[in-house]
Amino acid sequence: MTAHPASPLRILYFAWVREKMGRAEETVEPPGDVATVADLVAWLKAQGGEYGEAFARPEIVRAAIDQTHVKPSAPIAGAREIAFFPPVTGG
Amino acid sequence: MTAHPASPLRILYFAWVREKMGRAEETVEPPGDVATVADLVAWLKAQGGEYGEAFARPEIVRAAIDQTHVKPSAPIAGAREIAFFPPVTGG
Amino acid sequence: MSVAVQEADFDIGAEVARLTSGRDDIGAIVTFTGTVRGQSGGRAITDMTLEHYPGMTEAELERIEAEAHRRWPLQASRIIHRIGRLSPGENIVLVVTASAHRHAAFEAAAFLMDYLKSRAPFWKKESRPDGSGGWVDARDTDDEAMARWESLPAGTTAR
Amino acid sequence: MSVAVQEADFDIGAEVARLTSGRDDIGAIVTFTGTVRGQSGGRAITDMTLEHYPGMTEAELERIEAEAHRRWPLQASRIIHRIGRLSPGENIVLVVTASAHRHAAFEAAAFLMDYLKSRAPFWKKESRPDGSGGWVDARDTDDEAMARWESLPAGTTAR
Repeated sequence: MTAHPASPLRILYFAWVREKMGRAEETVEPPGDVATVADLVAWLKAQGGEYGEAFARPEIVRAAIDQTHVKPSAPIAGAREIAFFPPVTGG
Repeated sequence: MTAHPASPLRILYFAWVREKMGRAEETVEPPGDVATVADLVAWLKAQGGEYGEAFARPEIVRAAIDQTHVKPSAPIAGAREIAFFPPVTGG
Repeated sequence: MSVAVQEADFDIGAEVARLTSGRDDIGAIVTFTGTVRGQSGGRAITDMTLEHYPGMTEAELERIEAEAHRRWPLQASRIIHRIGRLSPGENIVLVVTASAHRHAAFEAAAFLMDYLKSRAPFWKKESRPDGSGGWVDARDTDDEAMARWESLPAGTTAR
Repeated sequence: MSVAVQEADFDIGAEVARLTSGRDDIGAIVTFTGTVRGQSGGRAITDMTLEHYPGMTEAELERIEAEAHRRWPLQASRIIHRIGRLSPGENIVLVVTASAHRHAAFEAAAFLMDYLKSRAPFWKKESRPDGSGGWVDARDTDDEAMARWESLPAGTTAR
């Protein structure tokens, strides 16, 4: 992982991820070694509390960077907003 | 063919068969040896005039007996109405 | 289930509302509306006239509607086919199918339209701007579309 | 082409009229309407609530609508998806596709619905009469329906 300076990151939560978090969005400042979506999820989960609840099973949480679906391996450098949500369930 | 007494038969015409005939329906009295739809078509065609026009190519005229599609070999005994029309062209 | 052959136009929204209002067992409603195009076979038409076989046409539509209900779990359906003279842009035919699930509604509507286009007792005459025109010949492609359904046992789907 | 994500209900007839009025190059219009059923998985529901991702959801709907236009010769289309709390019998989603030919209209509408049911960023919560309920799990069958289209090169059909 490339170490780069921590920068504020806007995170959005939807559906039960939002409910477990108790909020729809927030700004976090992950350390510089958090380089991918998977890194970010692991770092958030390690905060415990509501984070531990929302990310208890990271494999069922989906992510989007700047409104595009991404895989856990996607790098987060340059992201304006990252969203976490359950698998979509249509209309 | 079974010989049976001639009896009045109601005939309906649709689309270009109707236009060639110049009428939408009529009652005819075919001779007793006219037993099938094909017999009836041959007998009508032999009348010449508008019949010759309408049934010039019997293979492209379809028939229904009492509002059910039938093949040329269908017997006409007991029919209340026989209709002749082109292949259907939908809506 | 109901069918109508009529000169009058129809109202898609009103027909859907009539089938579905007050019901909560329907999850999927498909409508198909066929309209008169301004050209046919690459040549402009000024209008078309549809003729039917009163009595037989309605009976055939009821028969094929019942067949659709045998093949798919439909909660409701409606077929309206117009006759008489129709101008480009006007409605010709409406099929509505309602089911608990979308694939049944889609497939039943496509099945009914394939039938209506190929086998229902309607005859179509077109008029052209130069005064020519005439009765439209049956199209093999429509008949092939219908034959596809007939090769399948009832209850299976064509997809 | 246009999409809307809104709390307000929609009017099927008005949406069709908006796409087709004054045009004579359309021959076939298909609408799909999805409605809330009074039960889900065999158990009664009192209402459901739909959540979306503002911005992303609209962009995804526009992307899939453009994909439908690439795959089929469509003259016009419309997607409306409601959000918020909806009761049994209420409308959820409307897809309208218009083409010169019926098979394109049918298939494009089915394609759009398979996408909307499996991939569009909407989340559904159901409430039951006993006060229970919760977020609905993703259904594999919907995802399989969508995967069927993805295995086909653009321009071919699934039928």
